[in-house]
Amino acid sequence: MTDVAIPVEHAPAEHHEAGHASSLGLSNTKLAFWLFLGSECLLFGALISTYLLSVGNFVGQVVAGNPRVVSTMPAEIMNEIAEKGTVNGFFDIPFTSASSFILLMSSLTMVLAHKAVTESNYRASKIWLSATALLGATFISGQVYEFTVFYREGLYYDGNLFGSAFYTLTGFHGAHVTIGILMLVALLIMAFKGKLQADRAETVEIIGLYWHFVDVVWVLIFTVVYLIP
Amino acid sequence: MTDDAHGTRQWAWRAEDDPARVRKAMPTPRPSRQTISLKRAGAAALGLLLLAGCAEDKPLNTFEPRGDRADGIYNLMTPIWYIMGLIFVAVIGGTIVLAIKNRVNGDELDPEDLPHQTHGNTRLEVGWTILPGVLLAAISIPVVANIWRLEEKNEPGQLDVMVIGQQWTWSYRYDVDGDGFFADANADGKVDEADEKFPLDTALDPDDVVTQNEIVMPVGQQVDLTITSRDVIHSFWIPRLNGKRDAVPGKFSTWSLQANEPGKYTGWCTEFCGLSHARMRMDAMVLTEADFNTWLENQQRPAEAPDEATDPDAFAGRQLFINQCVSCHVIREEPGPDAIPYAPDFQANLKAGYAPDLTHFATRSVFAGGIYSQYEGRGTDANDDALNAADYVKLSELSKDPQGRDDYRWNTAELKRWIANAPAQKDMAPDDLRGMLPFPALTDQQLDQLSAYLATLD
Amino acid sequence: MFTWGSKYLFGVAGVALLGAIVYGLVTGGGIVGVISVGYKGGVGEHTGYGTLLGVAAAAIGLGVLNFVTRDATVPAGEGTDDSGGGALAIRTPRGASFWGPMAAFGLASLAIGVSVSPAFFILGVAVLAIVLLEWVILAWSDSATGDPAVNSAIRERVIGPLEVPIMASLGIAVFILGVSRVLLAVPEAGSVAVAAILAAVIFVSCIALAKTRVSRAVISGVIALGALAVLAGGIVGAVVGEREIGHHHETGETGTQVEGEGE
Amino acid sequence: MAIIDKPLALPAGEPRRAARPLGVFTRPKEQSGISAWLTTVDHKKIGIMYGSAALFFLLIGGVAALAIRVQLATPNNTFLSGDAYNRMYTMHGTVMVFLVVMPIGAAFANFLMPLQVGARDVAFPRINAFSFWVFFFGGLMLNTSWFLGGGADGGWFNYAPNNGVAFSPSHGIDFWNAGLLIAGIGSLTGSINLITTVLNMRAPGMTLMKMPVFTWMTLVTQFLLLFAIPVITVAQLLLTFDRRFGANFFNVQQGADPLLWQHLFWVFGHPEVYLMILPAFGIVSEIIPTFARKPIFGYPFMVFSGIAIGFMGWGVWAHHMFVSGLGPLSVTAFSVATMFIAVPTGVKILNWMATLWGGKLILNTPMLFSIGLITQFTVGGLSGVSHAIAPSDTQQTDTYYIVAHFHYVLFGGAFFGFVGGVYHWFPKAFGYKLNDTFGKVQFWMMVVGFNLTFGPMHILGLQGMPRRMQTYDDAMGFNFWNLVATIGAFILGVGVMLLLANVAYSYSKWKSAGRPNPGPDPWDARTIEWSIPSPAPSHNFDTDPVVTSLDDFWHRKYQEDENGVVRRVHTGEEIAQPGNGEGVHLPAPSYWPIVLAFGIPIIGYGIIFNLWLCIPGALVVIGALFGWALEPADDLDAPGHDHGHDGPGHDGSGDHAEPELETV
Amino acid sequence: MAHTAHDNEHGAHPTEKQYWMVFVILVLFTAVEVAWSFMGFEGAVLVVPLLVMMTIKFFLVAGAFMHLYFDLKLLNGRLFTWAFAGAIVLAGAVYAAVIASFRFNI
Ligand code: HEA
Ligand code: HEA
Ligand code: HEC
Ligand code: CUA
Ligand SMILES: [Cu+2]
Repeated sequence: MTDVAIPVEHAPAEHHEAGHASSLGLSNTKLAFWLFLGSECLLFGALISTYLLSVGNFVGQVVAGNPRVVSTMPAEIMNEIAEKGTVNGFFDIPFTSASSFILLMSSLTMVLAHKAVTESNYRASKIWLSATALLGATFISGQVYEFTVFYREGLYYDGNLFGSAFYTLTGFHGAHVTIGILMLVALLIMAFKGKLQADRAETVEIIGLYWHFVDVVWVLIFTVVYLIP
Repeated sequence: MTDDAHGTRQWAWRAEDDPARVRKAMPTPRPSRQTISLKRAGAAALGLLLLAGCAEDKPLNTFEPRGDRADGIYNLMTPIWYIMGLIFVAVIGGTIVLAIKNRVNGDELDPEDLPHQTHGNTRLEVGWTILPGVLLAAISIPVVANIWRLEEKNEPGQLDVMVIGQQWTWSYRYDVDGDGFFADANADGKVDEADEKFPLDTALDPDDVVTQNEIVMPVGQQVDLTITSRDVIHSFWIPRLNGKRDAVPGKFSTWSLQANEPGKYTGWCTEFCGLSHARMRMDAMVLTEADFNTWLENQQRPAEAPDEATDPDAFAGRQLFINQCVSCHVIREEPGPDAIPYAPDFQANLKAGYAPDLTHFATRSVFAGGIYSQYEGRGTDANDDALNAADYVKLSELSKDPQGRDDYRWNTAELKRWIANAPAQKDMAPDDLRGMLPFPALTDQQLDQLSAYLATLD
Repeated sequence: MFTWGSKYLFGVAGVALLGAIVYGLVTGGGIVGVISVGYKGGVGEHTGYGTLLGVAAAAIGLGVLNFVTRDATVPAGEGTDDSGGGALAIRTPRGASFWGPMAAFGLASLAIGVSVSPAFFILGVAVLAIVLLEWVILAWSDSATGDPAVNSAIRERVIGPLEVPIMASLGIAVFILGVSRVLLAVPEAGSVAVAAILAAVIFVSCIALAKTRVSRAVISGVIALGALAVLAGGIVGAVVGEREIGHHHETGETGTQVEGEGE
Repeated sequence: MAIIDKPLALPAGEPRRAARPLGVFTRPKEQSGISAWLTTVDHKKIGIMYGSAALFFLLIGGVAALAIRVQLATPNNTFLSGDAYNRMYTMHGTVMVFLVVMPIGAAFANFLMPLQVGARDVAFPRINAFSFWVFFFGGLMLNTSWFLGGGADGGWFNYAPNNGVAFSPSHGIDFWNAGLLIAGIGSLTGSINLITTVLNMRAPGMTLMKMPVFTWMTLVTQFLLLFAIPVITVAQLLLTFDRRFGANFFNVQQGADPLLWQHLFWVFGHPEVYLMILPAFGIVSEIIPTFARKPIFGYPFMVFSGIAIGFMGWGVWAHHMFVSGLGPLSVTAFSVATMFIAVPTGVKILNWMATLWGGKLILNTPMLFSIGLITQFTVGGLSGVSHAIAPSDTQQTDTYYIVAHFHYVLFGGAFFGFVGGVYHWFPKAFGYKLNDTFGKVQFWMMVVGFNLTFGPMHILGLQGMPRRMQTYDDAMGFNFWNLVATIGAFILGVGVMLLLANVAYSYSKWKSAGRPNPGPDPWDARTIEWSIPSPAPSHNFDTDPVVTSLDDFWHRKYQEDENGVVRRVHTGEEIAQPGNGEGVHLPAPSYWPIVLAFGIPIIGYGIIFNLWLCIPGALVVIGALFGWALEPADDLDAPGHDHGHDGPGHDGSGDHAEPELETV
Repeated sequence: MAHTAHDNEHGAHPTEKQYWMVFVILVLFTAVEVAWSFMGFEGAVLVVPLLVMMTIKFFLVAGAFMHLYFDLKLLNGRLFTWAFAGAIVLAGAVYAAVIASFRFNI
């Protein structure tokens, strides 16, 4: 055991820097945000599991011909579900594929925006941020469209298990995207006020983290919900 | 041994105790109650050994197995209880001994006087990581075997019973004709796919049998159960015969019962299921093979309407029943224009979608979720060796025997109280379609008539 | 000098006028008729067109009134401050003037909504409510203290970041509403194309803008055009209505509900 | 996501902000009094508030417990109706778990952990305050259900479909949902905050393996929370959607599987039970070495077994569902997995015993409670292993044997540990010691009361008494032990209350003795929180402590001489910091956390009663968020922080925010 | 405001070109996924490649766009890398087990 001199006297301010700032080399905010995303993983995990189970049960009931499975949906669709044992026929895969590409593009523009900010290329960063927000908004427009179509086709939130599960899962994702867009636009406004300088690159990065996370969740939803029967 | 006060109602009829078994369950001499209360009651593992001692008047005691499944669990656990007891003694004893032995007086402590500063001992610690691991691995072998043993089923075609829980009573459907189904909605008597998948939605197969509250089974024989529920989750548990299994709506879980001796075995719903969870009981009535067959045959018979001339009360009761009760209850008479109409509108009247089938009401020994005795005085004293299993199939007959025992009389008082105002006897929410409605308008005489009618349903 | 108030009113007028023209056009009016207020040619659906035009007219009138009675005397009213320009600058802060057009937009949206689509109506109400709130805060902060510098600081603190999320959500709402109306109006295959093309346009034009050195003015123009296109598209889409979806509204056999299901 | 400018620098107008023209938009400045508590962001004050709130809820949960015991004292008792009884034990379980034991854990984590890692505060002080307030308001909201239509009546795990509107039409379960969802927000933000603090703000030299065991257990606990909270959140949201918006997730009629709820609940619920016990394990691991006067035996094993418990805790949830008809394969897997949790837990127990071994034990109150934990937890743990044996659990589950198990681990384990912790750290928090003799009396009363209450429940359970029974019949043979348990519960209740009595007693003693200071290090303790004055000054450490070893403080007091004999070279007083906070820059208090937290339950009420109510709630929330974002994390005008004296190390950029005190 | 972290990271992040490459790969995978789902395969032939591609996409986005590979390097403690991997596996396993227990019910 070596003796450590205890600096009893008042040593001003120095301690703010250096070793104390961050034991891991990640900033607090970023670390905290990663933790938050970890927690979100479990949230979406639970939602996706719920979706899979609920829709599986729904299909099971339709196939078995449970008279209690109230269907507001057209008979032909119900028959198709009963025959094929999957609800996937209900989806408009070409459209959701387009949505997937849109989100992927927005992820790219997001990293480019961050890159631009770190490189103090503020003109580009504004453009990329706008692009990201607009692409995100396009995605949400698509979701509004999709929901409207499904609703018109008789898939109600309180109608059956499929409706509840579908709207809940994709709705949660959509809400996340919307919050993301809000943050992006907020960033943009800051940028236009000239307040988004390179020293705030981390703010952009963190919002980017969020954005990519939402994208990743869509990657999962797209495959698990839409493509796999 | 018991100092329990005598209650006003009967809750338990026990199988005759087999002294040999009691001894088996009680490896050490039974300590007196003084010792028990003096002990730190937290001495759980030791306390367990005391359980058997107080067991005689404990109808739900898990330490008194009377069937092969319960035996299996009991035999699995006995050595494990001992191991636990040992660990318990070692850890708690050790800690207390260390605390007492190593204590010093804090006020006179010399700060220089330090004990030896060990930081740890890896070998030791690895040791006590591995040792419990090995112990548990060893224990887990018979445990796993037992888990699978509990799932073993009879060959198909033997006695199968569907156990259906609902708020707050149990019903049982017997697959008597052995077609593998418990139900048949179709007039043609054939079972189709939908019946198979949604057996609860359909009426009973005319060849099959339904009863309430008590599952009746032959001695020695394994009865396979299919357990489900009509509303919320319940749990089916007859501790002396087997552990429990939940009745989950929409799910059909399998389970089995087997009893070594005839008698009555008590159980209790053990999954919280709402207001009257505490009053949702069930029993297993184990009969000899012959008695069981008699019982089964009788159950397949339709109910007979009482004769107006010989039994005017019952006849009036039947009319009342048709007026007041058929919106929920079913009594299956020989089909015909005069038969009691099958008119239940279950979905509109009950969330569970079902009220007890009363066709053979008088053959049962309890009613209302097993909290009331149908024949007076049954077991008002828990130590009274009340119901002889052999009498079960003759209950109705015995009750009418003028020379017979007093405690085999029809329990009119309790039944009338129940019909007049069931929610007062048992917490229910009839306004919310859960439970039986009160009938405040029925006069005492009408209640007598209803009771008289129900007594004819043997 | 235009003040906040008259800017706002003129904004209302402009947007209402635009709305009237677009509305007139999509409801079957001829281009000349719409522009000439029905002098030559049809104006489409009368009620909506008339309402919007009325709004525009009222706004113009109020704006003129405001300009004449108030704007002209602003420096005088400021009195206490001898450095008139500075005070004026505080009175009409740079960033706040978009609340005028905003309110105008709200009104227009309300009007469109009355005649076309409840979504636009709700949007309009929301916008107006928000503008009102902002206005109150603005008014309060303008006179919070005697020190104009402090006042402007207060405004910065209270309103500045308040408007960020509000602007953001409104912008998004308009965009989403517009685009989704278009998607719903076109045929099924068309909506895939529309979504894909829209995204591609955004993506490619942003790449182009980022990689080339076009001037600010061009960018502003592009953005303005795009915004207009989305807005107009949305109105058109809403007016045209949704394409026929789920033509089997009567539910089929499986749809019969078992009574008493109400769990 | 704070979008914040640099602190507002007023361009004109002297004296600076004399008129507070911004009203609530200016920083609160109070240093004392009630508003200081309402606006504080000091982790120590927040910790104390967590503790006090938990005590308050303990009274509610305890009164409910006593009501249960009164009802069960005699057979066929009618003290409580069936409905009242169901609400009573549901609220008892819920309140005790979510509003008593969890927040006590949070109290210790908040108060102690930053001190133990040598930090100035937690990473995000305002979020910390928010976490507390949102927990507190959530808890209050849950308890307002008593007046607004009755508490929840579905049991604390609230199984579907009994939790649906069809079977529980009153609003109780809606309150349960809303209250716990809201409190959950607090747990989540709290966990992110505390993990960041542990990982990122340790004192120079404090590597992970030099962290005190308590800090380690806090870290594990917060990770459990971080991952467990979202799962229950989803379950409760689904239930809310079912109940309020007609969704079908648990609608069996529509083919839903009620087991989904059970899985979601227990995937959360089992980690939950470990996150209730681990802080207590941490506390005991600090107390025992201190009063045995030797280091904790096998520090790495203590740490890794804690981590192992945390990990394994995720793989055993279905042991609560052994009889639900999972299927034998699942049962086998979960049964075996559960049994093996005994291994890391056993390591902890045995290592504590090894620490006692050869020690010189000062058996004062904290130590007694620690020993109480070891012994009583072991009883609970052993009964836990007997449930883990699935066939045996088919006989035990949902009987009083389970009730005995979890009260032994929760009360006999966690709660005993916490009370010990209160005695131990009381002087650090309040500047005076609790009376030790009084404490010992309390300990023995609690031991006797506790074992009288819950010991008999083992017997009752194995004799077949189901839990959640409003009443039982005479003939069941449950009378005697139930009466014993009821008597025990009252003794236990008095025992618990003695804690408050002791606080009052010791305070008046201390006051009449002229408020003597107990000194920075009253116990000759080991970790660095004892190297600062008692009570801990608001800035914690005058200078960042530099840590070179585990139990750093102790190693500065005691060192080996040439002969290898450990000698005392300093007393604690000598080397403790004087508590001079001049020039230390602290995060400033703020109104916004409490305002924000206040808005959320309004939305909750809105969802229950009338959706329109959500609008004012949302307005409060949005307003508070803006206010928060607007407010610089730092108040340059706050009194007591003279910035003129910033040393040369400061970057002088005018940006005064400390790197570790972020803007959110 | 955290300059420290930023400085550390500087230069570690991918170049713009790399971002574009990742993007192109993602787009390609998505295209293949969609195409695959229209090929009329059934059962494992359909599902397994889709899941594999999904996983690859997942890690590409997390690794490259979210800088996970770089940030984890930054942490340069193996403990955290393992903890992170462990957490992902655990979360996946927990939900997989939930689903499996419904699906197979044995
Ligand atoms: C602090 C909370 C806490 C803790 C720490 C534990 C710890 C454990 N619990 Fe418990 N448990 C609860 C709280 C807790 N539990 C609650 C609240 C419930 C009921 C919920 C409800 O239904 O309402 C419950 C229910 C519960 C059940 C479900 C019972 C049922 O409903 O049917 C099971 C089943 O396996 C179980 C098992 C265990 C095990 C194996 C441990 C192990 O971690 C214990 C390990 C400890 C030891 C074993 C002792 C020390 C070890 C040694 C001395 C080494 C040597 C030992 C051996 C080799 C055996 N618990
Ligand atoms: C940390 C958790 C915790 C704690 C500390 C306790 C503490 C106590 N619990 Fe609790 N309990 C649970 C968690 C806890 N419980 C849970 C999770 C359940 C399951 C619920 C469910 O099934 O859904 C449960 C269920 C439960 C039951 C079973 C109910 C049933 O299944 O029907 C019983 C029955 O006796 C009980 C009793 C007690 C008692 C007597 C105390 C005592 O220790 C309380 C002591 C404290 C006080 C008494 C308060 C302090 C003093 C005063 C308020 C002043 C007044 C005092 C006097 C006048 C003496 N509890
Ligand atoms: C609203 C529906 C409803 C009506 C009407 C109704 N009952 Fe019931 N009845 C029930 C339900 C549900 C139960 C089971 C309650 C329980 O045990 O918890 C029951 C139980 C009984 C039992 C006990 C059955 C047993 O074996 O446990 C009897 C006897 C009985 N009812 C008689 C009657 C009579 C006589 C009438 C008419 C006067 C009547 N019921 C009207 C719903 C109804
Ligand atoms: Cu049925 Cu409890
Ligand atoms: Cu558990």
